[in-house]
Amino acid sequence: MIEKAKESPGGGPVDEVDGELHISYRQPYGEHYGRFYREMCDNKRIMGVKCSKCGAVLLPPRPYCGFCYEPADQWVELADEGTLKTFTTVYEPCVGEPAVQPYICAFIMLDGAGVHFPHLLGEVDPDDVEVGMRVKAIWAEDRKGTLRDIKYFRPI
Amino acid sequence: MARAAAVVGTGQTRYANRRDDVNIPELAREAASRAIEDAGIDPRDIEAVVIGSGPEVFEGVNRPDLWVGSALGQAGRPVTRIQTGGTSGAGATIAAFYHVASGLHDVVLAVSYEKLSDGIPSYSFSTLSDPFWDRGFSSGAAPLVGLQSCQYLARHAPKVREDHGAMVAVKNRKNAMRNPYAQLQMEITVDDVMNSSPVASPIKALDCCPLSDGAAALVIAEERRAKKMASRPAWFAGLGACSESPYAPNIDMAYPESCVRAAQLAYQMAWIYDPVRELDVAEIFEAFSFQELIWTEALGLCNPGEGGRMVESGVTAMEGEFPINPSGGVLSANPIGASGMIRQIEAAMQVMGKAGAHQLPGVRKSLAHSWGGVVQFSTVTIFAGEL
Amino acid sequence: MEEVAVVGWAQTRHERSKTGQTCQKMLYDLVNTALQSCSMTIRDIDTVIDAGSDFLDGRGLSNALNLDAMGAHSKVESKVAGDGLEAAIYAFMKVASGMFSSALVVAYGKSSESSIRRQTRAGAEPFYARPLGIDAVAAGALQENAYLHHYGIDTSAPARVAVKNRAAGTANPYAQLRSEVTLAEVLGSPELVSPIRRLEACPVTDGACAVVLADGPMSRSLGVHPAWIRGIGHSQDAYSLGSRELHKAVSAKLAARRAYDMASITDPHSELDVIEVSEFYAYQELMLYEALGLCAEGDGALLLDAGATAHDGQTPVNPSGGALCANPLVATGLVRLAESAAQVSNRGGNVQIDGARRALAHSGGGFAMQSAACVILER
Amino acid sequence: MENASEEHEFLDSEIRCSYAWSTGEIVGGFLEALRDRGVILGAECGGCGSVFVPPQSYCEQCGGAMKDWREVGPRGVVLSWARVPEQFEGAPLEAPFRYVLVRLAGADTSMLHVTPDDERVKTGVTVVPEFKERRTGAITDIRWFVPEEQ
Repeated sequence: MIEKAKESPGGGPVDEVDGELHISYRQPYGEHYGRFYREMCDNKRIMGVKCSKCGAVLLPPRPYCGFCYEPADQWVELADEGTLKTFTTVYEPCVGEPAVQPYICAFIMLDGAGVHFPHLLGEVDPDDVEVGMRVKAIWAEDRKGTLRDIKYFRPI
Repeated sequence: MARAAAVVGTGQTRYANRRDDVNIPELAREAASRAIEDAGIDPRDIEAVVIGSGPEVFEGVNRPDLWVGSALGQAGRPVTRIQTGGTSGAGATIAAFYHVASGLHDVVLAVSYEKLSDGIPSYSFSTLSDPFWDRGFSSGAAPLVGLQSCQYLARHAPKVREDHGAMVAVKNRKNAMRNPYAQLQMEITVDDVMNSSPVASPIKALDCCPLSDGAAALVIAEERRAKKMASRPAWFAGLGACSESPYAPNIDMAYPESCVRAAQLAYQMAWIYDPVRELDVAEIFEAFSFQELIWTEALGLCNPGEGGRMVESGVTAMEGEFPINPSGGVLSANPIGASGMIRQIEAAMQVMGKAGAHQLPGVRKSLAHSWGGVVQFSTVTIFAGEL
Repeated sequence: MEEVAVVGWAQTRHERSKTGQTCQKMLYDLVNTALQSCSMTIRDIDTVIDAGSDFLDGRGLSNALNLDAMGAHSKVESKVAGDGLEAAIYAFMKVASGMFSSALVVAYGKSSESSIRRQTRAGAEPFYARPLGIDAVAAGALQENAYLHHYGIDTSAPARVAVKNRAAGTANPYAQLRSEVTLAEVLGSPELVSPIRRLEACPVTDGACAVVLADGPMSRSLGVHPAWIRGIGHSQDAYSLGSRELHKAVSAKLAARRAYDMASITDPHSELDVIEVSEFYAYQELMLYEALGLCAEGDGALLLDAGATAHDGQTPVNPSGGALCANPLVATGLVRLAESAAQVSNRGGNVQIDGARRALAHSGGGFAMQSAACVILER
Repeated sequence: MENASEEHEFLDSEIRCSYAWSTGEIVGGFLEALRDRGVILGAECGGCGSVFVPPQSYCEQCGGAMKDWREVGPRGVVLSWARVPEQFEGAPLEAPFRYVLVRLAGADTSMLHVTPDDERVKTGVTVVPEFKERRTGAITDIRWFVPEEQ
């Protein structure tokens, strides 16, 4: 290591350089996300796709089966209620956090689906949440075509 | 068939919440220089370099390999970068192995690093999720692993309990006291963990890994050179890697297929039938304490639901029959893109007899594991002291 | 070392913007086409190596969301964060090791979704380069001036590369730009960063490429002409523009030399039948002629003007039209490999070079060709 | 679909993050000298003896470590240049301006910087730096290089 550059009074070392990175994106929904969110927004319906071969019902919907790579070309409507499979009560602030802390994130197996649906739980005390409980979607009045068109799921 | 290859030298940096004394390439260079020195070779003996580091958004530099590669004293050499999130470091080692196993190169350097403090990790994590799907829901590593841990506990209750996670934290933090590189070295109790502040249930503050700046590197050589360079090289005996669904809600996180499959592939290659008997030690990527239990099961080191018993009975303690994470694991330092390689280095050092104060006696075979992404990437590496 | 061949491939039709199509759909269709091209199914694939860029993807961990679209679910998969040709080199190593019989290589880039110049600016290190706003075009312009000045080459020489490649691109059904341009049009096109003019720069492109590799026994069993991989080379030059010999494509020269050594090629100009290079800017093709050993240093423009690299020349370069006709970033180098494989297996269609038996594919990366990879294929 | 809206064609998202990059001793020392003393420092490689300006702690060619500071310049020769005709976000100057690679007196490498859009800025011309009044410890503490008045 070499000798430090001569310091002058008042300066202090330049031990970091600050900066910001900003890149914007504009990405297409494509057919599947497009239809999924239109159904959420317009009809309060949660739609999955079904694999033509193994029969798995997939969320998010995509044009192929994530498991067996065959086309998934059949749309199926799923119930807006299901079984709570796992949850976590989050106390730390997160970027893009969905609610004030603590909030409850959950994976829900909607009736008729083959994979979990990620969302929030509401109207329930964290201490009363149990894996296996039945939950139902509470839809937002003002829907824009995002996952937030469902405010949260609450216990039935 | 593939040429034999072995780890002949390893290097790690000091891990710290912020390494403000070095910039990103210097951090990687620090580890690389130590690995080259440990291998006792001239830097010009290196024929190719593989770099592993996590998402570009962590440090805010696109194609960082082009910058970092320049610091390694390898001008003109091939440099390849692997980026698979938490498995980046382990993935870089595996790629370096194929450089040698293919016959294309004889001596290869693998370097991994992360300088998380240069950026804002919580923000960076949020960008891992699909903006069309769950970005903004469960953003962050702790909530993701909270969901994973809850799923696991719910499946195996009452055999596995919340305090089993705490026992892992106690064990690994204690092990770290013997590891000079560890960032967190602390003697804590199960009560300390259980009473620490909640983060994302069932995860509490002391169940979490720290955020780290750090780098790791290793040198891999083909058989003839390896035997010259090291008195006891760590031979690659088994390798497994597997990827699965892009979406966490599509994965059985309590028993992930990618981990099960990666382990099967590695055991097959290493001719291992009964891993817990045939292996002597494992270094597992437990970013959060409950994960050590989950991975122990998915790696086939015990039956599903037996993870709690493994730690409670002391089997996985430093003095136990099957020590896990004698280095202190990821709970003691987590420079993400390097952590998978650090597990490999620790496992290799055990086989080479170079683990210092946390060396276990008579290690013949060791296992290193890593996971990445939203639990859809897994790697397993098995080292052996003899070919 | 096991024998390894390129046996199947597919590329998308490259476009300015694949509006309305997600990466997932694009990749699913692409991989299926690549598999069909060699009569394989996804179950025949032992390992998947993909290439991607986080910043291009707009996601913290690029490719992760496309794993199942690429057929990587439950497979041994890894990602190379560089050009797809580097991913192909990694895939080659895996098959050459004898541990995998087949490998699928996938690379994609949808540049339309964000600002490419911001992307490349993010590749500048944060202390000395980024505060100055340098990007790939500006770095290229500095290199072009260094090159032209060092050898006393006329600034219209790169424009003649653009004329050649754009003419070639008219025959390539996958190319984004399929119209000829005249020398006057190129010279009259606006300056991006001078001396680089708009028509001397690659376009902004959405597209992808997939390639299937297989070992000897499998390659021979598929009923296709395998394109055997005979040489591999890969190199990275210093990062700082100011500590490089900027007038030379040093990394390409080293990469090519390694590939030639492995393929036992001593006179590339006579031994290679066709070359596909990743010339992001027209001047780079001239520098690459020299680095690849087709002519002496500084003689790139002479080689071009002699017609040696034209479609009917001794060593045609970029019969596909090259990156100047389509630049699906990340996939650009892998497209070169697919085009080369098509040439040596006589599946080049409209752009086929008669009797091509041996080809070289090149990829470049970083500012001013800091890194390079070369792969040599043989019938 | 009935009532299907025509929206949901594109999703706008972004990656936006701030950074505090550690400089390390050599980069930090260089920037500090720019800020505090208005001088440009190079570093001499202990391996090959090359003087790097601006310096890193490592030699990009031979891999050696730097062993000594060297004050270089302020005059330098332009090795290459490129003219930027149009403004862009994050540009260091109002366009048009020029990028230059300048080899400062006493240096073995050249330094990337900017100059005004001056016809005289060509390969081979001698330039000198102009420093900003208020300096913050950044490469842009040098406002630009300008052709040396004869």
